[in-house]
Amino acid sequence: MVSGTDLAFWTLAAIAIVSGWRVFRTDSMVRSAFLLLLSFIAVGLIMLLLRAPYLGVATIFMMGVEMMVMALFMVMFMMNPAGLNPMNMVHQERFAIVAGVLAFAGLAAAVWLTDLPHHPLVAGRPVIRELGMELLGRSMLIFETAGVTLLATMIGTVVLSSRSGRFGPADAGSLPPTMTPGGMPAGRIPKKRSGGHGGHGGHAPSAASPTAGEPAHGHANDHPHQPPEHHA
Amino acid sequence: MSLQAILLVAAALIGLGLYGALSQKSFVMLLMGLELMLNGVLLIVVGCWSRSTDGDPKGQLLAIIVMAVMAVDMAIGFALVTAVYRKRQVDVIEGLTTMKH
Amino acid sequence: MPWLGTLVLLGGSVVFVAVIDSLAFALIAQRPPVNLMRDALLAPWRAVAVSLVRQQNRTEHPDRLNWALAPALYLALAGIGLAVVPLAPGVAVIDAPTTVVLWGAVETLTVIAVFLHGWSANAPLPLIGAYRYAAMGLPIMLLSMFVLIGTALPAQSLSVVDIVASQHDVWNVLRQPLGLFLFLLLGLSLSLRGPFDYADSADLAGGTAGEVSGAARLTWQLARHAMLVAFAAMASSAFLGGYLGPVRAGPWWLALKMLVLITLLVGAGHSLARLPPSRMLTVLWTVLLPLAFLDLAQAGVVALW
Amino acid sequence: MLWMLVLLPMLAGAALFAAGSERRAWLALVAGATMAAMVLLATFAAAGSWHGELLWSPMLVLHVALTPLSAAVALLVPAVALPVLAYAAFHEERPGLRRLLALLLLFVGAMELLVIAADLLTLLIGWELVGACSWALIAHQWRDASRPASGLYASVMTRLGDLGMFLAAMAAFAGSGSFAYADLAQLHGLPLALLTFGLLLSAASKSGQLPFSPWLFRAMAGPTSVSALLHAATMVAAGAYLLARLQPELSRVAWFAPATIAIGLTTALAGGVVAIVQSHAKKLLAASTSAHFGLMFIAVGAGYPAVAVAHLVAHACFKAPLFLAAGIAGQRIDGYTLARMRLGHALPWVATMSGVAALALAGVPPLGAAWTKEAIAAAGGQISPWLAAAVLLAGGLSAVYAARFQGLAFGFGDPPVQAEPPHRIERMAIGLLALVTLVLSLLWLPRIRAALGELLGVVWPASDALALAASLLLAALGLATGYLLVRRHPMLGQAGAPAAVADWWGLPTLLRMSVSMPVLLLASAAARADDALIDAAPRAVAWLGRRTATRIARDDDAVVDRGVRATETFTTALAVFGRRLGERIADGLPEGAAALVSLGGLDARRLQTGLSQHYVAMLAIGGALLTVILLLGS
Amino acid sequence: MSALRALAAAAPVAVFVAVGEGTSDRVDDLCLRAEIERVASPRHASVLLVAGGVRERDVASLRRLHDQLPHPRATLCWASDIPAHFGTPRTLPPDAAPVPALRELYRQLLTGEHPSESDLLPDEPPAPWRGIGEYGQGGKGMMGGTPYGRPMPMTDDDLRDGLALDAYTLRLGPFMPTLPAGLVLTLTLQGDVIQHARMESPPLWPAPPSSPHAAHAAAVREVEPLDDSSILHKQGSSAAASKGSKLGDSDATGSSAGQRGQDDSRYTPGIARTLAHREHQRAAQHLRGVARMLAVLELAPLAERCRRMACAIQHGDSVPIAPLRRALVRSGAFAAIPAGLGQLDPPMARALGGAALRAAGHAVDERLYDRAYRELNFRVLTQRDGDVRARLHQWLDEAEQSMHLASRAGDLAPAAASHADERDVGHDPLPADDAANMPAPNHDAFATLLRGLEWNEAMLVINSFEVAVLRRMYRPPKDPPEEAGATHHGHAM
Repeated sequence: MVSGTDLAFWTLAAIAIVSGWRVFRTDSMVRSAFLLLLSFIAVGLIMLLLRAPYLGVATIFMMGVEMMVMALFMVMFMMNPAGLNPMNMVHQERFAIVAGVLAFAGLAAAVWLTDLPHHPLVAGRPVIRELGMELLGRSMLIFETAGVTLLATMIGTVVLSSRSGRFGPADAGSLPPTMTPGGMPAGRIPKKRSGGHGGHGGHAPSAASPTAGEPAHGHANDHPHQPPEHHA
Repeated sequence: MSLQAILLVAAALIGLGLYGALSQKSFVMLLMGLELMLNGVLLIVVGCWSRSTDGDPKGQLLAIIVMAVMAVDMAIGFALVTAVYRKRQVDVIEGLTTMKH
Repeated sequence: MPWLGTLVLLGGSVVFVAVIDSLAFALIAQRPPVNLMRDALLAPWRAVAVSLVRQQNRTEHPDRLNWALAPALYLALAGIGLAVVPLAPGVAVIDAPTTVVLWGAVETLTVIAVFLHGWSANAPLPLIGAYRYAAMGLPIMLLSMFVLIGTALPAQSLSVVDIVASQHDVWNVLRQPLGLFLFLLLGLSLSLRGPFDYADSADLAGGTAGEVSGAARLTWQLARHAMLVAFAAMASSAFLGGYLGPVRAGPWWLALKMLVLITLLVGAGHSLARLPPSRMLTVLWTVLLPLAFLDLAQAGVVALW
Repeated sequence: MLWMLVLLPMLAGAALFAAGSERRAWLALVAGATMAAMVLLATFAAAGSWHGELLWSPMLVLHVALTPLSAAVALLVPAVALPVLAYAAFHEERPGLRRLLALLLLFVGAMELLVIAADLLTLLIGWELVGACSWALIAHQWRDASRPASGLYASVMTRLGDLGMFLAAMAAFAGSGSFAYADLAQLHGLPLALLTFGLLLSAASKSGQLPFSPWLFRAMAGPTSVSALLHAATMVAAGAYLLARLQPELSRVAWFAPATIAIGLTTALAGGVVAIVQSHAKKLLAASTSAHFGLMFIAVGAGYPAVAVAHLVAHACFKAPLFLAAGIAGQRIDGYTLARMRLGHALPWVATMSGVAALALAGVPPLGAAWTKEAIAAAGGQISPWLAAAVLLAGGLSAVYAARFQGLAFGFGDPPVQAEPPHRIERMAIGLLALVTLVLSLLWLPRIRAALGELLGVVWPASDALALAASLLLAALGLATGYLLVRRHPMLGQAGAPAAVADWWGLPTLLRMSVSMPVLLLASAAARADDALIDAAPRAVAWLGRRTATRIARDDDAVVDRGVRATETFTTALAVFGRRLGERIADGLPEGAAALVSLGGLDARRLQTGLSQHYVAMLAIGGALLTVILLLGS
Repeated sequence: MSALRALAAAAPVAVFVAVGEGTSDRVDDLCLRAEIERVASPRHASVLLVAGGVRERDVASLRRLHDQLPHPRATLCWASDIPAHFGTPRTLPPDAAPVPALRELYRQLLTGEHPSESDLLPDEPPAPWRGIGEYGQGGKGMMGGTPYGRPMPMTDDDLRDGLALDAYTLRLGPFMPTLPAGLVLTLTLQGDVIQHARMESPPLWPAPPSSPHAAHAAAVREVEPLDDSSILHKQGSSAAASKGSKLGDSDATGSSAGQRGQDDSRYTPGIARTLAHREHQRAAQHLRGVARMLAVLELAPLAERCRRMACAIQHGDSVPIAPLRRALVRSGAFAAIPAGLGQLDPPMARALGGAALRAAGHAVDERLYDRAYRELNFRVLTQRDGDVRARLHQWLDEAEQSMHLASRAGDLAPAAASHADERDVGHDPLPADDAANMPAPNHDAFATLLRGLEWNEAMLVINSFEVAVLRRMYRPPKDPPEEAGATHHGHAM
């Protein structure tokens, strides 16, 4: 007899999987971000069904913030964030499908073959109190280490993404990608970047590939000129 | 809602995540793929915790650790995307072709 | 029973918010007091009528699904926020053991709802409103969560029902005075009011709601008011003892406290200036968050003592 | 503690040999002190009747104990050894003196072990040690080739006897399960017989009885002090002492007494005659020793071991100085031919001492030796009067050769022979021994005899006047004939029939002819047979191998040459083939491999597209492969 | 008419005002009325009020603005001739009272008597969306430019962080309520940070030129009949206290005529350019500036109160400024404005002149050379650091000083209305585009001021200048701006 929770579980599972699939199929990046959030919310609710109230809501809570930041990053970096300008953002499609299916089949087989234990959590157990005692009791070290790791990550992200690096600005000599290899940087004349080139002065927008910005003999601070004979 | 069903759903999520990670061109979508896989892992952890260890708090701790991993993974992923973007102004995987000796 | 009670509370409060909103605007603007009260009382219904009459416009290539989802999500979140609040000892629509975290989730998803509302219109000014609110929403949400954790300490539980129950002899506002002030800032931000209204601000010509008209705009305004009601309920439960009261505890005490808080917030909303975003972010991260830590520490000490 | 009696001299000998300096006084002092200590120790042992045992293994336990008889002999050995060792330190030549004295001390220790042994195994150990010491001491001047030969001859003859001892020990163990003398009483029947036969055989060989007596003559090749100590006083006495010690047990065998008496009597008489005609001083004394031990055998056979021990003591006391004197004399005329000695004038002190000893040898009362001879006669009389008469006859014979020795060695020769007097210590040694011989004359006093008898726990045989008178008569008669011989036939025994008799009635040649010759012939025949038969096979094989080798060599040349030629043609063909195809292959392989590798390299490089999605794909594939492997592996 | 529509009809009319030449002040006063409600975005409006003459180059924007109103919508052209092919809006002569017309139009709109106006422009993008790439993407150059009419963001280095993200060029139209009426800007934004700003066309004068020697009484008259007495209606009681007259709360049209008549004697605009009148005008002008700043600071009620005071002052009432200043301080407006925002360096201040100059610490004021003022021992008020906050303080101080001067000046008529002084009062008699012959500042003050600011801060800076100062910042483009219709399809606002 299909019980209420089973029904809820299967609907949430369907939501999670479909939204997970749609994440990679939609054009609009913001939509894909929030579809992933929907998938996470579905998983969170499943966790609630599994009697892990704190984890479920915490997942939704955390994933909400994370997907918000994800959406912002999407808009920042993606060429076509709203998907209005349909473009193909997929490569090695078939291989990926095969890999995904194989992974699923493998895991499913593993799940199917092993006889999994079945003694579900008894309802009345004070799960959150135990978690609290565990986090700040016996596994305090693990919890604190995770905290410190997150601190390290924060510092790492700031260092990684900040412009001023120890060896000069991070974007020294960076040029917009060229449409054709060796072609002119797309859309704009690369003006002398503020933190960019040292003493060599603005380089003429010769039809030079970003890596061969300077004439052959000139020193280039981070764009060594490939010798011509280097054939691919 | 047997553990087998839960794990199957999680397997599907992981498969989808892998498909996403492998097929998408842009770095951020790659991160999304990884995030979906970790979502599957999180479901596995909580599923197994709920269905087999009848409430051992260490299971929940592991789930929290997985969530921490997701956070760290995303943070470092975005930092790297920004760093790459600063350097190469490219956010598509094809843009980076220097990762070879 | 809790369903019905919560719905009635929500409906009544939303109307009260609308009335107080226009009344406060008129008073602060020192309008000639001619039929001020009548206008204020009728203003909400008239605005509803005007919105319903007006056609729902369309911009070019909007994200239609999210555009419709945003106000609905905002209203739903307000509903959930209110449902978490207990009307009487143990009587609450959602009585899960982790309703404080659920309230945190509501705050987070509110930020997403407002962003979606701004993003979906596919117009520059709403987009700027969405960006600014996303930047503001996260730190303020952090701020409120620290303060809420402070209230959870004496209750030794993450359930709002327990938090209210723990305030039987002393209200949390006495345990951590700073907590209520910091939490109220969240109220302004959640309901897009006054000094924290970075989404629908006037300098962006209506911000995220600038490109919305008709029923969508109505639900958006309704959701804003509902969220203020939910926040007031949560604030009064967390800090002012919810349904607890001197003579006999009951939902009326909760309603009274909510109305006071609503009045306070609407008044502040109309009479406090808004800092430019970068300056406000600095204030948030470097002043208010440390204050929140201090408040949490103080709550911890009190709880331990 | 009784073991100290054995260990003290041995340790002293070892210490002397290892660290002793060459100075004679020092060697004499050490040896003397050791002997004095042993005498003291022996007296205490006798007084306290000490005993000791050594657990060699759970089965084999060495027992030592002292009975009154063995105490007496145990006391006698160091007593006699003291002067002889002192004499040796000053008389023998310097090279090898430390070795000589060390071996003598070792010998005294071994002799003590033999004497105090209370079971056959310890006895056997002492017996063997003594034999070894005698072989080493006889061959002391090993640079002169004949000495080692004599030593070997002596040791082989005594070893034959020793086999009997082994037989006895095995019989005893087989019979009673242990070697102890006390247990021998449990033997009866065949083991007892074997035991008796073994003991009798070994005693006879050790004491120089017939037919083993010629080894004593070969033993005279050793230095004088060795001859004095070993081959007169102690070692040779071992046989008689053994029979005396075990006489109660052995006498249970019927044929033991007559056999012993027979051996003893024949040796006594034959030895006496040999001594009379012997011209070599030391060989004369050796023959006399055999004779007197024959008398002791008669006493044991007659059932009076105490009398045998008493005569043993007396004999040791007068025979040792005679040997010492002979030594001095021999050193003076640089040879032992009696006829050339006549040193009466040159060595007056030695002559007198030797005279006293000779008188004792002759058995002239009131010397103790006479009493012991009389006691033997009395003992023999217990068996049969004829035996007593034979004993007395033997005593007479000894008188004869005693006089002949004294007369020739220390008579007054016409041309006075000049010789420097012996060293003071040598004179003292001979004097001490002569003094002891004189002290022994106390035996004639009945009270002393009774006390001694009661001390030893024995009953002396009643001696009747008639026997006493007969012996006196015979002794006087002997002395006279001896004097006459000296006077008339001083060269007696150096040529003709007496020479042959002098050499134990030709017994050595007999033995040589009957035993050694056949053995040698047998050995050479066996050797020849061996060469002829056994070696034939390997020689044949060797021959065969040589033949085949030569044929192979011949064929080999043909085959090898052809083979070489064939390989030569083959290699040229191969080279040609190699040049054509091989080159191609030889070069082709490496170049091909190189080409493959470079191709692989190129492919590998192509694999590195720099595009991270390809890398992610490879990661996925790797992960899948890993899981597959894990699955297959499980 | 259904109950719903009846209820909707009773609501104040949601009006979006397209402010034309010289009508900004009167529109502000108009919107103080309770019957109408000025909305921030055309989407929230039912009626489009076109007040005053619309410049030729703004007509295209007006058309786009018109199409943005949701149905049922109507347009009312007040004191302006109907722009080219603008459909058949209802018109109103300049002297007719707009409010009753607006209510009537709105009622008819709801009852269906007046049909909802249809779109003026075809509802499809200027060029088909289909790109030439195989996936329908991309025009010629994928990046930048305006492929098929849509402004495609181009990557450019961000000012603050150097991250080359999309720089989005935005054209803010003449009718943006936040900006002074008529000001058209082209902003290049990264997020909400302004990378580059350019003033396409200068803001319109907020009021008709009233300088005595240039425009004669006719011109002034042309403004006078405006029924601004109704504006008094909205004035708060405190403002009225000073005047003593109890504003009736009867219907606007009836009583306004009476009231106006009442204070005619004291304030006879145009006939005697009395010092009091000119000071009142100056104070009102400053208060309207303060009101616009408060609107940006999200203090809408205080802004409305400020506008009401300005309207009262302009009509001769002497309203105390101090309570307003106290309210501002209590609301944290001064604290909210970051110090050093929009700071003018001395050369730029001198070039711009006006209150901005004085806020920068230079005591330069024409009134010093006016004998009358000297008699009233007039002192020039200055601030120190010349930023937005200083200018706000300057406005308040000068308004208070003007009220003080006006109250003490009695009917003393200024001997010589010096030419320069009027200029800074804002009623610049010169024709709209005479800025060209002013000593143009040596470099583009507007761009340097706004470069790198966030949107909110930029709005504060723009609104911290009087219209005259903004007009001096305007530097006509060297090559004629390509006004061709559909190219710069920037946002209609």
